[in-house]
Amino acid sequence: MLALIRRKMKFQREADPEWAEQISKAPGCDRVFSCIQCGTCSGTCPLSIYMDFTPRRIIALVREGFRTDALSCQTIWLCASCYSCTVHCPQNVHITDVMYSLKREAIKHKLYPSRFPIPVLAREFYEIVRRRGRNSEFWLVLRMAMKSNPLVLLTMAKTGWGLLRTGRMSLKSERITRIRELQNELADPQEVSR
Amino acid sequence: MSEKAKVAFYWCASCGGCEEAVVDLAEKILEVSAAVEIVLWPVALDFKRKDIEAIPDGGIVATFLNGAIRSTEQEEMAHLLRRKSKVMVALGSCSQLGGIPGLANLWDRSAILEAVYKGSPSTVNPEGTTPQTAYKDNGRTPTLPMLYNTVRTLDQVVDVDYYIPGCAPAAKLVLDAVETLLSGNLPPKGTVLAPDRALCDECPRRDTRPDKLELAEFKRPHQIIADPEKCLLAQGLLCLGPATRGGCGGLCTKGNMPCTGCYGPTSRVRDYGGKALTALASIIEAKDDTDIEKVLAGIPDPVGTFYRYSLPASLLKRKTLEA
Amino acid sequence: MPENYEPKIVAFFCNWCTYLAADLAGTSRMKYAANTRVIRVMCSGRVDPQFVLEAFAKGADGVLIGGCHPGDCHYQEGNYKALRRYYLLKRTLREMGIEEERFRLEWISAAEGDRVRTVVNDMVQKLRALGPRKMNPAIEPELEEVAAS
Amino acid sequence: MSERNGIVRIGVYVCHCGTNIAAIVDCKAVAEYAGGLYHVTVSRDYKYLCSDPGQELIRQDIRDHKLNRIVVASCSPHLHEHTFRTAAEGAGLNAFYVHMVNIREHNSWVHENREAATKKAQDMVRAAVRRVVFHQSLEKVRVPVHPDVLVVGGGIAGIHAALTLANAGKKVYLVERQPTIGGHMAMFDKTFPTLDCAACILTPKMSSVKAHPNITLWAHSDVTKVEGYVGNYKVEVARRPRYINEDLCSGCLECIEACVYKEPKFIDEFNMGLGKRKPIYIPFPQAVPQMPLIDIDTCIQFKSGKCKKTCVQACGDRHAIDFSQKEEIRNIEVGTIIMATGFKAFDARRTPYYGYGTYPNVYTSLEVERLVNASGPTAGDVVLRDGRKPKTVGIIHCVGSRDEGTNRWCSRVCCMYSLKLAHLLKEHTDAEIFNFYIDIRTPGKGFEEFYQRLLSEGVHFIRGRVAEVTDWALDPTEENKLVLRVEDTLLGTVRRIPVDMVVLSVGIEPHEDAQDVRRLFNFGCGSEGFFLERHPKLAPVSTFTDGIFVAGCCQGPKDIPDTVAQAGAAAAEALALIDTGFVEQEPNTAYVIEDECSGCKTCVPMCPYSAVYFNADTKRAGIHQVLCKGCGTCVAACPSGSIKQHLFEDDQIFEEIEGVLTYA
Amino acid sequence: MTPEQAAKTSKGYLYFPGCSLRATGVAYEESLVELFRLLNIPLVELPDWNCCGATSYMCIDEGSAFLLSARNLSLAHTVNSRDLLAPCAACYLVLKKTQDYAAKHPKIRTQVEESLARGGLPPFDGVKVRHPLEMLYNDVGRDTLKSNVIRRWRGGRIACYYGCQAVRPYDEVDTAYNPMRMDELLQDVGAPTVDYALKTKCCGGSLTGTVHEVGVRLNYILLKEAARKGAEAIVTICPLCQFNLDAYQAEIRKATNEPIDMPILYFTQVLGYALGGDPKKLGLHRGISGRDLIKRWFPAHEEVEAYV
Repeated sequence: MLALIRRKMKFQREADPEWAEQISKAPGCDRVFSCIQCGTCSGTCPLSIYMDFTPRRIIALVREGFRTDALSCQTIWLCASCYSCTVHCPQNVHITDVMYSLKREAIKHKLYPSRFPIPVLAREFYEIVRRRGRNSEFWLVLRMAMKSNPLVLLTMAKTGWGLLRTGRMSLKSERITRIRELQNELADPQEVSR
Repeated sequence: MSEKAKVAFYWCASCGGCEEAVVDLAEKILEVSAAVEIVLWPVALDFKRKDIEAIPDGGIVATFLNGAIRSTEQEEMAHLLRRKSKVMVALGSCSQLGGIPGLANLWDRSAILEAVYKGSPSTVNPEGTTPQTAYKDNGRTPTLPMLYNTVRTLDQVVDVDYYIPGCAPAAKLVLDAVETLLSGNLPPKGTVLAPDRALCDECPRRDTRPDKLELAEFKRPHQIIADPEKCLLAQGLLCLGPATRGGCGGLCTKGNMPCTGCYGPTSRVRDYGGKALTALASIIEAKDDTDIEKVLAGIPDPVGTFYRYSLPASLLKRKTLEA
Repeated sequence: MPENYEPKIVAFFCNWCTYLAADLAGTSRMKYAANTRVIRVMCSGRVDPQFVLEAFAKGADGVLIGGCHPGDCHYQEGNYKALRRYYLLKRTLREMGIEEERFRLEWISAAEGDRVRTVVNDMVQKLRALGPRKMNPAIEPELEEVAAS
Repeated sequence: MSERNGIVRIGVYVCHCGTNIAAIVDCKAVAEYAGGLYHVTVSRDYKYLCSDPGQELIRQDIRDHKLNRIVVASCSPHLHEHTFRTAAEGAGLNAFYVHMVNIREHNSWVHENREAATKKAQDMVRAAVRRVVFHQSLEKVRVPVHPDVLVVGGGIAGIHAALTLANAGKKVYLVERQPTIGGHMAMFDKTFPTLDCAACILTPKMSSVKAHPNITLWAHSDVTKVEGYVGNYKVEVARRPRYINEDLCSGCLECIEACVYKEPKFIDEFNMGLGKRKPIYIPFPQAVPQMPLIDIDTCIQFKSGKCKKTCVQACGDRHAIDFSQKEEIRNIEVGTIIMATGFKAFDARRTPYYGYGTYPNVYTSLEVERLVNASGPTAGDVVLRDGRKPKTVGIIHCVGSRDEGTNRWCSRVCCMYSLKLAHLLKEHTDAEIFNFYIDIRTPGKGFEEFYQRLLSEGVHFIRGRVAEVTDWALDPTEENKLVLRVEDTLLGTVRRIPVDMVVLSVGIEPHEDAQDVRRLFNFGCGSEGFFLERHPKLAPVSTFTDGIFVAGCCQGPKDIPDTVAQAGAAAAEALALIDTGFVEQEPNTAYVIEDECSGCKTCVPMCPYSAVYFNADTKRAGIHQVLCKGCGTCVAACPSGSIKQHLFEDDQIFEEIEGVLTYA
Repeated sequence: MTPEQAAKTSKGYLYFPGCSLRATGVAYEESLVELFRLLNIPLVELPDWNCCGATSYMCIDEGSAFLLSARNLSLAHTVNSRDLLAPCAACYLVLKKTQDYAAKHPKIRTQVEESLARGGLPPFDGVKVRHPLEMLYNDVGRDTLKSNVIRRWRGGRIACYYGCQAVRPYDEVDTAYNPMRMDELLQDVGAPTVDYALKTKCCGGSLTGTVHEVGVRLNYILLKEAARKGAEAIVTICPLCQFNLDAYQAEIRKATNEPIDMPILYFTQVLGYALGGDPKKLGLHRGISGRDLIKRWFPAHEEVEAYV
């Protein structure tokens, strides 16, 4: 029976107010504490209906410092950063930016749901651009698929064909000329100084 | 002779104009010299410092000292004469307020020597010689007084009893002063021996100033030919009469030139420039920032305008420089 | 500059707008730097340039004048008079070697308690960056070497 | 210096204000420091100086130690200067030997570092000690108060204030911008929470305004100029032409019947454009004054000059209709003014995502008030713009409130009137009604009970701010509907709710011209544009301009009971002034030292009140003491320092400057 | 064209293609270049531009995200002070956001500038980031476009789809709530546009590639509502929007068996064609869905006739 019944209770010991403070310091996140929980963000979000926590609840979790829930949820990865919440929010909470800072945290601490393709995509993208200075949609999708779930390639084949036929899929991946400088710029200062 | 009251005239940093004021007494000078014994008057008579030192302290009834203090020698003489005199009178703008030489307080000694002995286009000085306070020349060491960084008024150096304002003071003021002093019934210490009302009170043009005068722009004397009757300020000229102590009878305004403020402030004012400034700024018409700035552009040199005669006596006394 | 340099600001606040704004900042418990010393005048138009000069002469690091917004003066136009004097005085001070940042005129209405906070903090921060006032040189310059023949 | 004013004996008093000051400022240290200052005879710190024992302490010291100057370091002079001056007077010391140092609002409440705060307090006290040395004994100036009162705005606030004053026997001028008094309340159907009909309680008051012998009612008029000061205001009122002679018109309204337009044809402002009117019209049946007016933009006579003028014929030998009527200027003198200019309903077009102006079936609450009103354009029959009767209605709260994008404040009344409208709409249409709220705020007598009543009536309450109103349909159930997308924050899921009618509960905001108006009257305004009260708690209806009071929504959003209460309070404040008969003015006037003045006239243009004049005989400037308001601009302008100002003498201020700067 | 408009356009523009316009969005680049040729406005590609970082970089580390786009701004700064055109909504937003945040947070600015310095690049302010829609609307102007139209519109009704990042959060391209500029431009060339409530709803961006079903569902709704409002085609201003709406229609048909087959065009294609551009040069052959309709609306060998 216990398999069906789950015990739900938030203990204050799980809360981490410092973390909430820290998030609110990230660029664009300064107003999380002004949220009045009106739900406009969720209402206007095209993806809230697929999220495990609505954006409003994410803000609530952040404010109360429930770090693990906020970082391990799918919500932040479903955010397509369309900024609808940000422009509609009556309290000027830049929800999109909050989502971004949560994504960064989740990646940093490897807290994102396993085999969830979006973070994988992000990191592959990061890698490709880091190496070539430009992105190649073809290789990106390929690598992402390989790392998350190769089966999707099958469903994608059709689309791929359509693109190929109309000359919209370029297999060659471009690279910028001053890539060395770029990598040097991207490297974090400490490393450089060393 | 000896029972005659001893009087001294001396000059420090000044142009000598004040001496002229004394000479301007014309035949009256004779009355004066009849009444007093002049013990020192460099511009006219040959006395030496030692003659003064010979006089017992307080032996001089009154010293009329013109010019500001900006060198060691001037400071020594000021102290010496103070010691010897019952009454010390600061004669003229320079000794009262610092005067034109006081504008040197916008720079310091080195900057001034640089400009005068090297910078100025008319100077030919290939060796770049500048005055030395002392110079060794086979055994002898002739010395020169040292120029100070800052020009001071007389009362910033020694205790002053009375002031006669003006650049130069009107002869009448000097005469009145001498007579008052000789008469014996002395006004309270620190009195400026001139009327305590602003110049407008004596200016024939006053009544032509509109009751509610507001200016759209300032003009400078070379820009217009001023109406000889009308209030100069009303014509847009920077006339400082409203802020300046009267006593000259409006010499400049009679000559169709605006007052530049040589008689300094009235007794109620601590900083002549501040008041001269407010007298003009308050009656500007413009309302928004850019317009105001535009009007004020008509005053190209505020310090030179408002502190022409009184920089050392002003609250700030001089321009601050990098420490 | 001394480690714990605290600029001292003499502030002339008009009775009807800026002084009240400062009161409001108080009642709303806004926190700001303790460097101002407020002198209440009925109107910014009462601020005689001599007051500002005196403040600087006596060693103030900055002078702040607070008045009602243009058009809002309790006495209709006093703040415009203040504005006109301000610009001329500012230029005069500059020529006397006193930096622009040290002399400031701000319009702060009775409702803008928060503005008092931001203005004061901003000015204090700017003055800290600027450091203490420049000094007057000693009257007697240090004597140079006696030149040799 | 001090010799000039005899032997100076100063008492310094530092107030703890409980912990308000003492928590940050070391009051003891300040008092001890002050004790060491020149001229200071007594120096104490005390818990509450404004308390009776506190004041008595000062009085006692004045007697025992022959103190002739008092420095009180406590709160803002705006709060307690009067208190301590009176205390000093109680001990026979002239009130103006007292000076206050603000170490609460300007110090303990805004600083955190105890050391810095204490230092600041010491500096300020030192400055005050040096200042009071130069204080002198002064007499307060008394000016008489004109008994007549001007009330600006004829809404419920203005009406109530006017009647209260008139009943007290005072002559009142009531000036209203609209052609009728009644304001917003006249547009309402019922009033919450009692649901008694607005007209039934308002219109009697309106007609008694008209009937009252002490009230001069000027509707369709504007205040165009205000001069003078408390007790003696000179006001100019412009009466816009109605083209009806009010002395001749009997209010029979036959002219309207007779108008060449047989049917009403033009936008009816009073009914929010939901109804129509003729060029000659009366805003609504119970309008006061009960008299038509002509709208020159639509009247043929005015447009072409070629009209049969059937209205004139109908008026017959009354000849009340006068096409040549011009604006009239009236000048009045009053002693006090009550501002009751009301509010502006938020313009729903500023929230485009709710589709007002795009979708015809989106209404504002004010429109719905007219729609459900028995005397409204549809006689109380709720039909949509497309002729349907709504089966489902969505009421969106907080439109133009609690929103950084529009207005930040809570408009206070929307929750309650939304409940009211929900009830009325249900009553009229039996539709299914959804309320969308962020928070339900029902703080008022009988309010929460009303909320309960609505809940029991089966009205839906969904906690969530609607994100958008659109007409796009996912499936047939949503076709031809307005769909509200909203998170039901209590369920934690997003919902799509199709409705026939959307009601936007628009908030309360200041009139567009609020700033111009208060400039005209010369008093303060909050940053959001509501008129600023002197003190949020202790002087809620006074302004910073003596003799001008505020009532109703022009001061901030409030409901009818609060408005009426405030109007009564404003009236009482005015009465208090009138019955005292005079006001005592701060003797901070400027004065000319005649024989120091050179007559340069710099001061003359400084004065906005023409108090400063040039005496052509003596050739000296002079200042009318009654006209002078004590701004001191002329003092700062006088180039020869010949103008001085009581309480703000140059010497006093110089001492203050040196005081705060010279470290001791 | 007003004098100031003329002055602006004659200078020409810097052009930041972004990665998509070199792949799935190639038709966007083609049509943009062609359109500018027809208007003879110089268009210079930003030399050695790099990826803007899109949404992904911001998920990993904001420092490098800002740096990445800052590099492009910095490059643009070195070229000259001409405005920088970013047709891709994502690029446009990221570039603007970088400027905005650098202005708002000095910390970010200094950090980025230091990094740039390591690559020998100057600071990156002073460059104005523009989107073609807003640039055509403001700098070229409706009248100029109208006067250059030489082909009559022979297509059906159109739904203008603005997507998200071009109009949000920086509402410079158009207002965030109800943008109309694309509608106005298309109406100017004779294309009737429908009132489309979803014109700024999100297409799901990369979701079609990651959480496929969700992404496709979003696009299904967009297509369906457009059809419901009587539109026969959707016109976009963003390569990703165009791709998402275009690429999955077959799949949607299969899943919903609704007869959806709609041309998804770039506004630059429609404008370009109206101004006499060659369909091939405008990349009109690259559409996946609604190909027949495209052929009918934009006949290749249609002899150019005066538009009356």
